Amino acid sequence: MNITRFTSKGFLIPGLISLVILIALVTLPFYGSLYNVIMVTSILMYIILTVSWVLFSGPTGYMSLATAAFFGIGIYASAIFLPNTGAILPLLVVVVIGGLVSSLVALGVGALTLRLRGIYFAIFTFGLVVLILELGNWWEHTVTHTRGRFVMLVDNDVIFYIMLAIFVLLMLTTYLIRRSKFGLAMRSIGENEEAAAHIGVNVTMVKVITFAISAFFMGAAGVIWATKLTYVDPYVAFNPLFSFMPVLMAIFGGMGQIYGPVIGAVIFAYLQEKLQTEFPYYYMLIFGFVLVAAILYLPDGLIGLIQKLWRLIRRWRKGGAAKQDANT
Amino acid sequence: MPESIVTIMDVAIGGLLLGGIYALIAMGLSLQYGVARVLNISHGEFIMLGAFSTFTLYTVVGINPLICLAIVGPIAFIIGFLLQRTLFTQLRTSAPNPGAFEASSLLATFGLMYVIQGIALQIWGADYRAYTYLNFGVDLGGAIFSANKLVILGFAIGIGVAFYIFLARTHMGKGIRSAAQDPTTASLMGVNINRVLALCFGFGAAMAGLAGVLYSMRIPLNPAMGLQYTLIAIIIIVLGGLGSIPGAFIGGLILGIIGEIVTYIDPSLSLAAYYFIFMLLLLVRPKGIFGK
Amino acid sequence: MQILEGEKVTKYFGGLAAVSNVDFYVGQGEVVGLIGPNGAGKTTLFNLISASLVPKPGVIKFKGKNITGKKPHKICRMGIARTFQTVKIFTNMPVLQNVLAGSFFGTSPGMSSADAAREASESLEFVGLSDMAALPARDLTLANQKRLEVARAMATRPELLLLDELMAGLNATEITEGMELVKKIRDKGITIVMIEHVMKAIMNVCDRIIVLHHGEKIAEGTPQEIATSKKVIEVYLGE
Amino acid sequence: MWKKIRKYIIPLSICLILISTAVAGCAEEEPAPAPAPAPSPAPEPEPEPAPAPEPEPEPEPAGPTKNSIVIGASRPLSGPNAPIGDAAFGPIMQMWQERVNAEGGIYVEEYGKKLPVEYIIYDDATDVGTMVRLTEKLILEDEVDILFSACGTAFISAQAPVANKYGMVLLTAEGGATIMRDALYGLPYVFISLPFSDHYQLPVFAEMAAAKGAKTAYIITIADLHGVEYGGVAAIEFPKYGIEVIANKSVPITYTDFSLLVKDAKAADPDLFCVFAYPPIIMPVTGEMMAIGFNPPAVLMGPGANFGFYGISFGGDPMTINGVTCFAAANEKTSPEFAQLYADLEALVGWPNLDWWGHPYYAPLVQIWQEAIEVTGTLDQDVLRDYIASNQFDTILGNTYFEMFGEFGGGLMVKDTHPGEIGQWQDGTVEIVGGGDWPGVVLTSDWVYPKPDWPTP
Repeated sequence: MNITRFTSKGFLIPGLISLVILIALVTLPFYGSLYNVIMVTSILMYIILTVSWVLFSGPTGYMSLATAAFFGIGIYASAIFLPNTGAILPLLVVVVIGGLVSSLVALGVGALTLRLRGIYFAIFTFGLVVLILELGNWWEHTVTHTRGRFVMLVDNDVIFYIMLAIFVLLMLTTYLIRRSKFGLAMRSIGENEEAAAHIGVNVTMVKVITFAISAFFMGAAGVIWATKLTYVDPYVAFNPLFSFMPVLMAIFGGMGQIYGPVIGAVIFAYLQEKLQTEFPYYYMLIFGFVLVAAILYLPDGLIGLIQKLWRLIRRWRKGGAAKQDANT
Repeated sequence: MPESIVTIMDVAIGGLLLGGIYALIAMGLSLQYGVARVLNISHGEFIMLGAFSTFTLYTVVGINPLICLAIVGPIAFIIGFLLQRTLFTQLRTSAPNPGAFEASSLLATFGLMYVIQGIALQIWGADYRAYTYLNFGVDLGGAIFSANKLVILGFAIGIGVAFYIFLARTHMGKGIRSAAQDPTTASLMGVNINRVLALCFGFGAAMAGLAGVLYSMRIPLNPAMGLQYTLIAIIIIVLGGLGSIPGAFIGGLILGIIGEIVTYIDPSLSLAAYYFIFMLLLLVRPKGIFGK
Repeated sequence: MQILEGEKVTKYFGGLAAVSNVDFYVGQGEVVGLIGPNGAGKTTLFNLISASLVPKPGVIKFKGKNITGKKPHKICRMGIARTFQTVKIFTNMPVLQNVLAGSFFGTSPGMSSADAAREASESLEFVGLSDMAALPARDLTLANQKRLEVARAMATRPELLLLDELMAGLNATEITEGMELVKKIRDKGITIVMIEHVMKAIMNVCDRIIVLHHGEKIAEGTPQEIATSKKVIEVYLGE
Repeated sequence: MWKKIRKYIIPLSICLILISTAVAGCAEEEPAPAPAPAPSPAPEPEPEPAPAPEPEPEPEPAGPTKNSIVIGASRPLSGPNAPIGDAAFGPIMQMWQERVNAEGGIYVEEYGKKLPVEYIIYDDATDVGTMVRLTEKLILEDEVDILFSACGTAFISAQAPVANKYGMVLLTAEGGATIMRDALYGLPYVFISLPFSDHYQLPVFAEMAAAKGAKTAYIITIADLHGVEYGGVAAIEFPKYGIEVIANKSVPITYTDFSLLVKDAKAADPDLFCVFAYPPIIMPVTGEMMAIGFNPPAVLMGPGANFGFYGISFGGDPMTINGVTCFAAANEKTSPEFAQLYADLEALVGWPNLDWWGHPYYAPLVQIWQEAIEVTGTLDQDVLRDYIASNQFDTILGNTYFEMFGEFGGGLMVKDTHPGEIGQWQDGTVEIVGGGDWPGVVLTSDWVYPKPDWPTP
C-alpha cells in the first residue's frame, strides 16, 4: 500500500514545519486572545472544507459543488442531537454521526452520478444542495412544524480543539491517501479515466469511496460549526455559498501541493474578514476584484506564485555564482 | 365543468407564460456557454443591471420600459462584448486546455458576480425598488393573465425566433454555429474566432439585459436578486442541452409548465420539483433533451 | 488453443451498426491484424473486447470464459491489456508512475509495492524508456509516448494485448522500431491483436489478418491471402 | 489591438478600481446622501482596526480614561437581507449617532464627562456564521460598550445566545418569533423589542376581522422561519375568533410567479387574504391581484407592506394600494414626536421609505440605551442590564418597559407600550387602524372594511 519511495523528497523540513505549526495551534488558547481562538476556529473550518474538497476533486478532476450539502447535513445533525434544551448524545458521538450520515449520502450520490462528467457533475452536485434545502424546508414546514432549532452552546476552546482534531485527522488522511496506492489510482482517474479503467483501476469504487471520505470530514466540521451558529434552519444550514468557497479557496491557493489549499483557505478567510470589517460597504466589490485578479494572474494559485518566486531567487543566485565563473 | 377547463387553461397558459420568462433568461446563457464555453454565474447580474437601469430610466427620466429595451440591450451587448474580448480571451489563451478554461472562467464569473453586485450596491443602494407597467388583466378565453406577462412571452418568442433566423441565415450566424461545433476548425476556415466568441458573449449579455428590462415590470429589484435567475437558467440549459438555443427555449417552456403543475399541487415543492426533475433528467439523459 | 473468441458480436450506435454480427477468434500466441477502411468498426471492436462497450447482441469469451458485460478493470486484471488510438497516457505524472499504475492495479492478485516497482522498471526497460523514467510523460515524443503506453499495458502482465494503431503518425525508423517491439512482445508469449493502417507492419508481423468493412467481417486469412483477396482490394481501392 | 488592451487595460482597471474603492472606503462615510445637520465630528466608519491588541477577553472598560462610547453592529450590507438592513434599524442608528455627537456625546458619570459615540459596523454578507463571528469580534476584540442588533429573525435568534453568553446587553431589532420568547427564560441579557405573530399582532387582527364579520382566511406563507411562524400562529388564532383558515400555502423563498396561487385564492373567495412573506413575494402577489382583479375584503401583508417603498412601487402612486392592511405601530399622526422622527428619517434616507412597523420600536431602543447610561452613569453591562430590566423609560412610544421572563430571563417589550398593531394604507400613508384595548394605543383612522377596489388601469 505504500509508494513513499517514489514521492518522498525532503521529508524532514516539511515535517518539522508542520510539527511547529501544530504545536503553535494546540497551545493557542494559552497565549492567544479568545477572539484569536474563534477566528482560527473559523479558518480551520474553511481549511477543512477546502482540503476535503481537494481530497476528492483535486486528483480526480471532478468539480463537486456538493460541499454545502454535506456540511449542512452535519449542521443539521447537530441541531437534532444537540438542542439547547440538552444534548441527546455526547458531542463527539454527534460529530461522528454527522460525518457518517454525510458520507452515506455521498456514497449514494456518488454511485448515482458516476456517468456524469465535467460541468454536468458540477451542476448535479449543486442541484443536490438546493434540493436538500428545499426538501428540508418542506419537511420542517409541513411535517415537523419546526420554527428553527437552537443548538446548545459549547465552550469556544472545546469547539476549537475538536475542529483542530478534525483538521489534523484530515491532513493525515490526505497525506496518507496521496502517498498510497489509492492516491495513485485517483490521480490516474483525474488524468484519464478511460485509460485508468483499462489498466485495472476500479474507477467507480475509487471515486465513490473518496467522495465519501471527503464528505465525512465536511459533515463532521458541520456538526461542530453548528454549535457556533447556535441557531439552525435549512437556509442557515444549506447556504450554497459554502459550495463555492472551497473551490475558490483551493484554486486561490493552488492544488498541486498538499499545503496549497491550506494557504488558500487561510488567506482567503483572513481577507474576507478584513474586508468585511475594514471596508464593510465595499466588501463585495473589492472581494470580487481580488477574485478575478487572482484567477487572471495566479493560474497556479499562490503556490504557483511562490514556486515561481523561489525559482527566480534560485536562478538569480545561480546566475550570481555563474558570473563569478565568467560563464554566461 | 367550465371551471375545471378554466383551471386547465390557467395551468397550461400560465405555464407557457412562465416558460416564456424562463426561456428569455436561459437563451442568453445557452449562447454564452454553448459557444464561448463560459458558464456565466454572473448572468443573473446582467438581468439585475437591466432591471435597475429600466427602473431608473422609467421612474426618473420617464422613458417607457419598452423603449428601454433599445437602450439597455446595446449597452449590455457592449459590456458583454468587451468582457469576452478582454477578460475571457485572456483566460482562454492562457488556459492549458478547454477544461481548465471552463473551470477558470466559471470562477471568474463568480468574481464578476460580486463585482457587479458591489457596483449596483454603490449606485442604487440596497433597498428594494419596484415599479409596475402594463399590469392589467387580459382575458384569454376565461383565464385572465396580466398584460406584461403576455408582452414578455411575445418578446421571448420574438427574440428567440429572430436569433434563430440570424443564426440560420446570416454569414455571421454561420460563423457562430461553426464556432460552436468546433472552434479550432472554424478558425482554420477563416472565422475570426475571437470576434465570434465576443459577439456571442455580447448577445448573451444583451439577452440577459433585455430579460431584466422586461422582468422588471413584474418583480421588486435589489442588487442580490440575480443569482436565483442564474440558477434557473442553468437548469434550463442543461434540460435543453448545453448550447442549444431551441433547446433552451423549449426547456424554458417545459420548466414553466412543470412549475405551474407542481404549484397547482403544492407550491412549497415547486423549487424542489425543478431540481428533482432536473437531476433525474441528468441521470437518465445526461446530454439534455436536445443535446447531441 | 483459442484465447479469445467472439460470437455474433454486434454493436449499434443509434440506428447504425458499428459492428455487425462478427465472429472471430484469436489463437494463443498469435499476432492477429485487424484492418479496414476508416469507420469500419475496428476500434469499436477493440472497445467491445476490452469492455469499454458491451456488445448487444453477441458473446465474447476469453480463455473459454464468457466476459461479456464485465467491467473494464476486471477484464484488465483477467489479462487483456490495450493501448489507444489517440495516446492516453497520464501526461502530468512521471513516466515511471504511469507504468507503476499499471503494475499496481492491473495485476491479479495485486502486487506489493516492491514487486510493482520492479515490474514497472522491467517494463520500462523492455520498451527502452529506462532513461526517461523520471521525466513528466507529457515531455516525451509521440513515438515514446506510444512506447510508454505499451509499457504501461505490459506492466499489467497481460496474456492478450490489443494495440490500436501503434505506428500511426510515426516516421519510417520509428515504424521499424515499433515492429521490432511487437515481435519482442510476441516472443514473450503474449498474444497480440493489432489495428494498423501501415501495411508494411501488418504484412511483416501478423500471422493472420481480419478485414472489417462497414462493421462486417469481409475477409480473414494469412497476409498473403489477404493481399491477393479480390474483395479486400476492392474495398481499399474500389468505389 | 485587443491583445494590447488585454495586456494593459485589465490590470490597470483592476488596480484603479481597487485603489478608488479603498480611498473611497477610507474617506467617505456612508453612501446615503445624508444632509448632515452639523459638522459631524467623527465621520470615520472604521476607526483603528484593532484598537486594543492586548488579549483582554473581558469587555470591562475599567480604565479611568475613556474617550468614546463604542457601539458595534454586524449588519447585512450586502446579500439578500441588505434591503432590510439598510432601511429599518440602520437609519435609526445613524441618526442617533449624529444627534448624540452633535450634542457632544452622552454624559457618563464614571468618567465624569460627555463621551461621543463611535460606531463600528461590519458587513455580515447575510451569512449567520459570519454574523456570529463578527459579533464575537465586536465583543472580544473591539470591546464595544453597546452591541446593536443583527438583522432578521434567524440572525437575532443566533445572536441572542451569543451576546448573552458574553454578558452583553442585546436589544433586538428586525425580527422576533415565538421560539425566541421560549428561549428568553435563559437569556437574561436579551430584550426583544419588535412585536411578532402571537405577540398581539394576529390576535388583534383576528378580533378586528371577526368584528367586521369575516369568516374565512386564505394564507400564503414564505417557507422559512417567518412564514412557518405566522402561518402556524394564524392557524391557531384565527379559529379562536370563528375565522376558518381555508388554505395555508407555503412558497419557496426564491419563488416569483404567483399567477396560479392568486387565482386559486380568488376562486376560494376568502374574506381575509394573508401573505406572510418578504417584499420579493408580496410585491408580485400584489401586482398579480391587481392584474386579475382579486379584491378580497381584507388583505394583510408583511413584512414589506409596512414599508414606504411598497406604497410607491405600483405605478408610483401610493393611492394604488389603498386598503392594503399591514402590521404597523405608529405614524406621523400618532404623536408630534413620531411626525418629527419620520421627517428626520425621510430627510436622511432621501426618499419616503419609512417603516411603520419597525421604526416605532427601533427608535426607543437608542433612547433606552441613552437613558440607561446617563442614569446609571456607567457602561457596565450588568448594571445596565438590571436598570433596563427593572425600569420604565420615557421614549417616543410614551411609557416603555419590558416584561421580564422568569427570575433569570430576558425581556419582551410589553403590549401596553404598543401604540398600535395593525395599519392600513389610506390615501398614501399607513394609518394605524388596530390595537388591543390597552392604554398606549393611539388609532389614527378607522379600518376600511371591505377594502376599496384596486384602481382600474
